[in-house]
Amino acid sequence: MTIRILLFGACREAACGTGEGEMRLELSAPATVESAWRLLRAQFPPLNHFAGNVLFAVNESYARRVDPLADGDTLAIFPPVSGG
Amino acid sequence: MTIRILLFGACREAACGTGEGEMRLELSAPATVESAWRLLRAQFPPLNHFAGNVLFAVNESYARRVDPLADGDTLAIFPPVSGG
Amino acid sequence: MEAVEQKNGDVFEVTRQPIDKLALETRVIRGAAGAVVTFDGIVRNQTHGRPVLSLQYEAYPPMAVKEMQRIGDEIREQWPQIDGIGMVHRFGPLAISESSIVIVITSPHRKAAFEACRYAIDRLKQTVPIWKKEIFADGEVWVVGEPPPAS
Amino acid sequence: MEAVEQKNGDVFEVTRQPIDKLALETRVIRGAAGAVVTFDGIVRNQTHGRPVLSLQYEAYPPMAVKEMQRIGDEIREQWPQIDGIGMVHRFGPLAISESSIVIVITSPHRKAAFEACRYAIDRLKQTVPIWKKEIFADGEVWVVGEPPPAS
Repeated sequence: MTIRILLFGACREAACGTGEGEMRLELSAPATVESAWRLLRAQFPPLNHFAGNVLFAVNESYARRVDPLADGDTLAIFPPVSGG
Repeated sequence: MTIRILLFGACREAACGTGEGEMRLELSAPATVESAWRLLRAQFPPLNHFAGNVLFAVNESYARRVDPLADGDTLAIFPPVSGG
Repeated sequence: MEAVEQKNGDVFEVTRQPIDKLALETRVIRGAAGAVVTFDGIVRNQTHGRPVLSLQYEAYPPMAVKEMQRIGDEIREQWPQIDGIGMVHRFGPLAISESSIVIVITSPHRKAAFEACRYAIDRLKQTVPIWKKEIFADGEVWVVGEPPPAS
Repeated sequence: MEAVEQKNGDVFEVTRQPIDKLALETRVIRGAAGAVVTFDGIVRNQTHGRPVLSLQYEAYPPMAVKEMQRIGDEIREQWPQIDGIGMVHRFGPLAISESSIVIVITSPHRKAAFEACRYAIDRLKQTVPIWKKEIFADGEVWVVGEPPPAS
């Protein structure tokens, strides 16, 4: 299965520098937010810096690490928000 | 002694209708806010309606009934404020 | 318009003219401000379900400005971090949807700005000598003010 | 600009363009509104005494709009008397003294408008996916966000 990854803020910068934080990720089913995140950290070691302090959203809604992922899902990964 | 009286809001309307609420009042010394107010009510009986629910200001600062008045003072008399 | 020049750039005014909210904000916002909280009181088209045609505000301008300044002093004592304070109250005839009062508070952080703005309008309704009359199709009624402040 | 058409006239948007505060207020004010409370977050020229040159905001626009709508729903549940809600967040590069966020709440009475506006900005800073980086003369720092909301 393939999911779409979106990285934002300091997570995007750590993995992609000044580039866009969008990429495809191939996963074997069954997949969860946690398994995708683990794979992504292996591909982009600087992301390990955020291991304990990161938020997830699946298809534009906040998600937990145990939530399942389906083919075609969009998983967004980002640090605590700091807008306003 | 002569003081200047200013009436506002429903007090002005009760005493002066649609007219200006400004007038001179002759008082014998020693005078207080209360003695001026009593004299004014005698001259404009509709003001008795406000007897217990009226505010006073002497020279643009809130005053109490017992406060003294001096020649040339401005005494403003008005109902509780309702701005905003 | 009744106003007193403020050394610190604060604005306290009563005026017959429509209130220029954006201009007031511009006058009050300082470089350091991070939070701007604005209260805008607008003439409603009804009161307790009864249609209101317009409002008539009456003011005691010089004392109103002094009492606004006093509220400003109280704010600076309670929230010393506040940057700027602007209060403009209109008087005379006002149509539905026009602004009768605009209060602007600027502060480095939002908590003080919200608290001070709320305090300013609450106090204004207790102490600033302005009165309003509601004009209905079949008559006029002076709005009953809040109880006098404890002295 | 990312926005979703709101049936009730509420406004939830993220945009790269400067925020037109007056236009937002005009869109949100209804005939019945008596109180309009506006929060305007402005880029400060310093943080903890260190001069800031500018800010860079990054957003996840479609989710940001959804989270704003969710805050709007929470507001209408807690303060059913609220008339209108407008929230616009800007992203991209912002200069000192530009507005990053404007929130407008209109209500028949002021208490609910103040409370809901305060709630909206507090919640936005917890849940809406937007991040900011402060640009200094000698470097850039991502602002550390508030702890994640309890889920």
